[in-house]
Amino acid sequence: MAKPAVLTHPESLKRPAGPSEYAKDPVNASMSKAEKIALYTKMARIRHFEQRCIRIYQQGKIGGFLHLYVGQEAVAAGTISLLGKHDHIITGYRDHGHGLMVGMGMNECMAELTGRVTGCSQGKGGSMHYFAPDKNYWGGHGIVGGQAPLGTGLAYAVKYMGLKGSCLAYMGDGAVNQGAVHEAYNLASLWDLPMIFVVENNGYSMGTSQERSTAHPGCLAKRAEGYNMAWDVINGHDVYEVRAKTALALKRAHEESKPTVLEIFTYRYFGHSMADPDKTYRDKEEIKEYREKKDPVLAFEQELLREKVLTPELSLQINEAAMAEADKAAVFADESPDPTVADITKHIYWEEDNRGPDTTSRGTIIFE
Amino acid sequence: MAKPAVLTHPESLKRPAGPSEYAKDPVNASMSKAEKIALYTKMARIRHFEQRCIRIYQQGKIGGFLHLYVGQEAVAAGTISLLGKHDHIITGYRDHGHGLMVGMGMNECMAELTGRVTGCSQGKGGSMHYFAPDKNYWGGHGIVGGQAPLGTGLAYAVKYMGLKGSCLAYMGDGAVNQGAVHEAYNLASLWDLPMIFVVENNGYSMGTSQERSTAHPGCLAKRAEGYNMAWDVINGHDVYEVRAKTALALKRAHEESKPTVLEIFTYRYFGHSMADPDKTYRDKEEIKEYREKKDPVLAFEQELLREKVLTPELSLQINEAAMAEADKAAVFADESPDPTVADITKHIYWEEDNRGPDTTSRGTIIFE
Amino acid sequence: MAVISYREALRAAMREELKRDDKVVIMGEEVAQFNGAYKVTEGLLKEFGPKRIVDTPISEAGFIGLGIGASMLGIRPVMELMFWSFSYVAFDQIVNNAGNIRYMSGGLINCPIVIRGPANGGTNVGATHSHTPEAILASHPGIKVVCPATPYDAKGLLKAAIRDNDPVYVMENTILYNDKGEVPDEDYIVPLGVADVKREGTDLTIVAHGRAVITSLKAAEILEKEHGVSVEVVDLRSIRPLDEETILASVRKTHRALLVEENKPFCGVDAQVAYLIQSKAFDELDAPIHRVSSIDAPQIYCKRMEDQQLPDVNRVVREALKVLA
Amino acid sequence: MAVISYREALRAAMREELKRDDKVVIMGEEVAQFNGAYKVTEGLLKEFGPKRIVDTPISEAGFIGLGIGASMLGIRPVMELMFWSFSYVAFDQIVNNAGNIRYMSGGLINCPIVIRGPANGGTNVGATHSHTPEAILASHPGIKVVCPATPYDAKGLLKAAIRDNDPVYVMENTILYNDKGEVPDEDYIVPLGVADVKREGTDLTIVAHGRAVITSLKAAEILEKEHGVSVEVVDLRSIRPLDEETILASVRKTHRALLVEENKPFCGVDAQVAYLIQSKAFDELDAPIHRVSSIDAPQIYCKRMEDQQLPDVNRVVREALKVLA
Ligand SMILES: Cc1ncc(C[n+]2csc(CCOP(=O)(O)OP(=O)(O)O)c2C)c(N)n1
Ligand SMILES: Cc1ncc(C[n+]2csc(CCOP(=O)(O)OP(=O)(O)O)c2C)c(N)n1
Ligand SMILES: [Mg+2]
Ligand SMILES: [Mg+2]
Repeated sequence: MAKPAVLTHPESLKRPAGPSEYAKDPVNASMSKAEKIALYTKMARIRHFEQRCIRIYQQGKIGGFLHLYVGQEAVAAGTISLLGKHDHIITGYRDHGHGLMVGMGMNECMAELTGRVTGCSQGKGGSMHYFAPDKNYWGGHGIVGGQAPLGTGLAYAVKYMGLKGSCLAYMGDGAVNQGAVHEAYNLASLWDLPMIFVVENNGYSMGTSQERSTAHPGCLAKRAEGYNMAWDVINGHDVYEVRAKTALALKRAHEESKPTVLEIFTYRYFGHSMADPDKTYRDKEEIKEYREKKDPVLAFEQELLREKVLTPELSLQINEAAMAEADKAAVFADESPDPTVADITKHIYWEEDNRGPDTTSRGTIIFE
Repeated sequence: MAKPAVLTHPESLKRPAGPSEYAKDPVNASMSKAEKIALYTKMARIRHFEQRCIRIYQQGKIGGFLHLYVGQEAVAAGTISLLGKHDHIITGYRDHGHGLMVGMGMNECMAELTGRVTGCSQGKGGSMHYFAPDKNYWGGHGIVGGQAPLGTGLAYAVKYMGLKGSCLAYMGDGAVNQGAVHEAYNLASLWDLPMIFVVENNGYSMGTSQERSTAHPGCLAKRAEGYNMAWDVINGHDVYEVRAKTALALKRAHEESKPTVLEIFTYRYFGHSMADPDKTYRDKEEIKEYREKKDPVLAFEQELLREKVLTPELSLQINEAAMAEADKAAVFADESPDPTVADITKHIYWEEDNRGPDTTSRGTIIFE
Repeated sequence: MAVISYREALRAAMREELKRDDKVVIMGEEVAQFNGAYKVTEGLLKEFGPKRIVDTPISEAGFIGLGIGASMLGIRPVMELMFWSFSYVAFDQIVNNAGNIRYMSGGLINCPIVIRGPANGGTNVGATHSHTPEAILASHPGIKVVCPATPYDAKGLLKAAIRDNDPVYVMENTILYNDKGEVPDEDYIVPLGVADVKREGTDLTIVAHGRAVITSLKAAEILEKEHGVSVEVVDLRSIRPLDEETILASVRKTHRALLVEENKPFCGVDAQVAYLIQSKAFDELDAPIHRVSSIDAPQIYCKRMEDQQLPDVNRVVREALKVLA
Repeated sequence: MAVISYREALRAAMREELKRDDKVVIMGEEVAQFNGAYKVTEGLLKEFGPKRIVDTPISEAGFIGLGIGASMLGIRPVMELMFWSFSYVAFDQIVNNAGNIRYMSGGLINCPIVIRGPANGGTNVGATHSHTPEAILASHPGIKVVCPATPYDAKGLLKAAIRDNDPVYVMENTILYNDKGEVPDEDYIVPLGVADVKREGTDLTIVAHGRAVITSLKAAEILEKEHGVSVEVVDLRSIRPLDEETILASVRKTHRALLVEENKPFCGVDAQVAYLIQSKAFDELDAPIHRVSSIDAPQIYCKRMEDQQLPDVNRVVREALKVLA
């Protein structure tokens, strides 16, 4: 069997960004000016939030991991901008972008990074573990691939309750080789669940290029065929394309209760995490090319300038506001208190956190 | 995406067995008369061994699981008959047929079932855990799918040592949904290992028909495409076909060091294990049809009678000898001693079993 | 009070909770159409239909992860593991997802999931199918573990588990499935974290859980009759939460303790119980605490030897006499 | 003797064994081209090439299963887990395949595999990345577990592990990677199952393993200087096999014991050690055994609180004074 041409990170992705072919797609054409500006604003906010995080990390205020989303903004932005009341999301540890997109505040996000009690997870989760269940955001998961079955369960619950909804589970290109992902694919297809697996293919899992980690027939999404599941590949540098193709998968989920695998080609500008010296596995040139020619935030800005939705002044204003917001969040994080030693043993068990006359559980549950 | 026609257990498999299309395939045509008779003899021995086990089980001499291979003989027989010095095999818990095929004696196999110290695993493994590493047989594994990565490791070792060999890992149709299998597929293909995954598709995993357990694009083997891996489907009622198609996969392993997934359609006549009342999930009629029209042992007998390799007298003699051998093995098992209480704590650690002046490990390793 | 089997008690618990709460879903391999590998769920598919009683593929990581995900949205899955041994292929889901997500989300999420199934040796199925992971799971804060020994406790603990808003892992024992006992007709639960003094006595405390309770009760009988020793048998029932008070109260009375479990000895539940006793009742002890566990080897297949490997009545009696010496 | 870091000691062990035996293969995520997530394997790819130093996909169950399979045919894989926490997605392989296959085959097979990597909290990475599974793995007969605390022990234990014909799981600690210590230039091993008295003393025995040894040594210093107490610190080094004799000998001398580990308390290694001491040296004890473990919660993210959650010098001193009271 001949090896088919490798489709991942096709050369075409690197061409200078021109006007989007997908601008006229109904889901994009139907957007109001305000909606377009709001979407751009969200992308810019992710970009500036992440860049502000770098400084905090460099100041030594984060000791653990910090995985940045810079370069991948259009993926979270495009997909999440389409979601409704009964659509849920879940992702891996590169989870800031998704959090900001569902509407989490920069303050709670920044404070979580530095382990403050004002953080979204009260300083208990950290960078990899953002959660906002009130906004249908179920985290933030540190074990590669672990979110896939959980997300499939969210889709199952939505269907069980008879709601017209879905779940999107995001993962990286390296994650597709975890057994749990494969088991989730089979369950989602076998049980006709309203599920969308989004493979954010940024070309690398840590220092391993996608070709070194994964045997595939041209692209990763095509594995879906083995489960009789629909799939598509998407240029993740064009937020309009992300929206157009995700909309089809959402329709399949909402109307047919069928799952889809979407592989979205994207790129991360920084190392895997801030701890990654980023010297062994890719050229600085490659990063430069993506940054200069395919940047999803700049591309969308250009698009909106061409559409006359945005003016250079408005764009500047949006970006400055986002930077200012991130600065304020950094101050908020700095000024927020830590959890206390007593807090260490809270939030382990619901029943302990909610003890009342009805609580039946007794005995020692925290040991010394 | 339209659901393709289901290929598994195609109707064609149920047609009365006629002369094999694969008799003229070089790997079959080149067999000597003696080799053909030997192959038939091995299939008959598996059949009679298994049927003798039923009695032992019914006599209450086996308390645990007993998974019979009756109906599936051509799979182990066809594939294993092709193997050479550096070809290894590993399988799940339905492992008697493979054991007899690699040349294990009925005595040690029978004695293992009743937990005797004369058993192949000294009464420590039981029905699900036959081993004969001296015959390249690495077991007998009780955790569904667990053998897939192990087998991939055997193939890796063969390649590492520069030998022209392979590993065949057998699993059921239900096993393909374990994450470990998927991870093994990717590794085998990514690293070009001389590996053959044999899916013995008998239509059911316990009481679950294959359609209820697995989403697939027409057949299970096709999932191989997602890993850029070769695959084939085989009528497992025809030992000649099994040999012909397995030979191609072996060639691919030996000459190109590439993996293959083979899905072999077969059928089990008895319940999942002897504990399965076999009443909820399939018709007695279905079993009858397979038994009468597609029996792999009878089909091969017919084939060899047609080829004048076998005579009815010789066949009778072979079958009687196999039954007598099984009877003797049952007596052997009955008369063999149990392991002792002291044996319980042997064979846990190599270093403890082989203590000598060079042993460096000290301290307490077995606790009270 | 009806006399029913441990199996029937478990089934009754599920039936009642399925009726009480339409968010309860039974899920696992062969639980529906096949009526359960050990027939615990027999008849439930017929009564409740395929939406509530769901057969899964052989994908423990997948379907348990799915159940946990569904539980975050308020579904109350009661998952059957055909054997708790198979938890090892879903260990990440069982520990990290169910056990840690509440913590890592700062209390925003909870997982009201139950996982149940047999966790025992003694059935002649070999090492990979005979794991008893109560200690290793309970060692992770965030997780609750119970091990019922009688039909009454099986029903009451399972019902409590299903209503509990945290992950509760119920470890059953195939050898007990046919054991019969009295079970009230009225609705009741056995709260988690409450041990049960299954037999009162004054000379020696035996602490046990799961089938070791039954073995210990038989041993206590013999010790009474043949050796004139009055033995108190404390059934832990719940491993985490653990009823430390009942254990300590008994030891303060008898001043001697023997700990019996079917687990392997190294870091078993009784290592923790031994530590507890010596730490909180040091001066009360008249003799060192002894333990009886399974002989420390992977589970042997040979049934006769496996019966020796597990704690049996003789071994418990022998060890009890040592503690009393 | 050269003074090198714990990281360099581990690397040196691998280098020497790679040279000594061409069946030794280093395998894991990012071990080759990336030079190791924690740079333990730095330079090995360059020196030994891609056949001996192998990068894997993120498929722990797959590649560890593969390593175990290869080990059955005589390859000696030294597998890196980026974190021991990730063992939870390969738990079946690590326990059932590596730990049980020898037994279930009646001694026909052995698995000379090493799995190594960090198993510790204290690095601000949250609950799922901070598991310390030494107790839960060592509770399975068939498995060996070691936890080096110093560069000397790290090198000697890893070399012994690689030469051992059973599965040996080496649990390192990222916080120790930069710690320096004297390491002989000559070939040596530290045998498994031999504890090390890292400090001699007469009033109190502290038993510890892993980084808790370092913490305990600092506490011993303070106890000596500020409280005039002479503390003996026993470093277990090896969890299974366990050097019971050295523990008992020390307790027989000091009559008081404090057990320190970074594990969570429930059924931790020290529960077993506590049972051992009370069982074999009951009459020698002048006070109940105390334990210091991590505060019993999933690992908290906030670094300042995580430092409190782990046993620190103050807590060890405080608890030691209680044992001495
Ligand atoms: C089970 C498991 N194995 C390994 C890791 C360590 N790890 C964290 S992220 C990562 C790379 C993942 O790459 P990819 O899936 O492509 O996502 P990306 O980082 O590119 O977004 C690895 C190996 C982990 N967290 N979990
Ligand atoms: C991980 C795991 N889950 C469940 C089981 C219980 N179990 C043993 S065999 C089996 C069915 C397997 O069916 P299949 O793979 O089709 O093989 P067959 O029995 O048909 O040969 C199940 C569910 C197990 N042994 N291991
Ligand atoms: Mg990636
Ligand atoms: Mg089958």
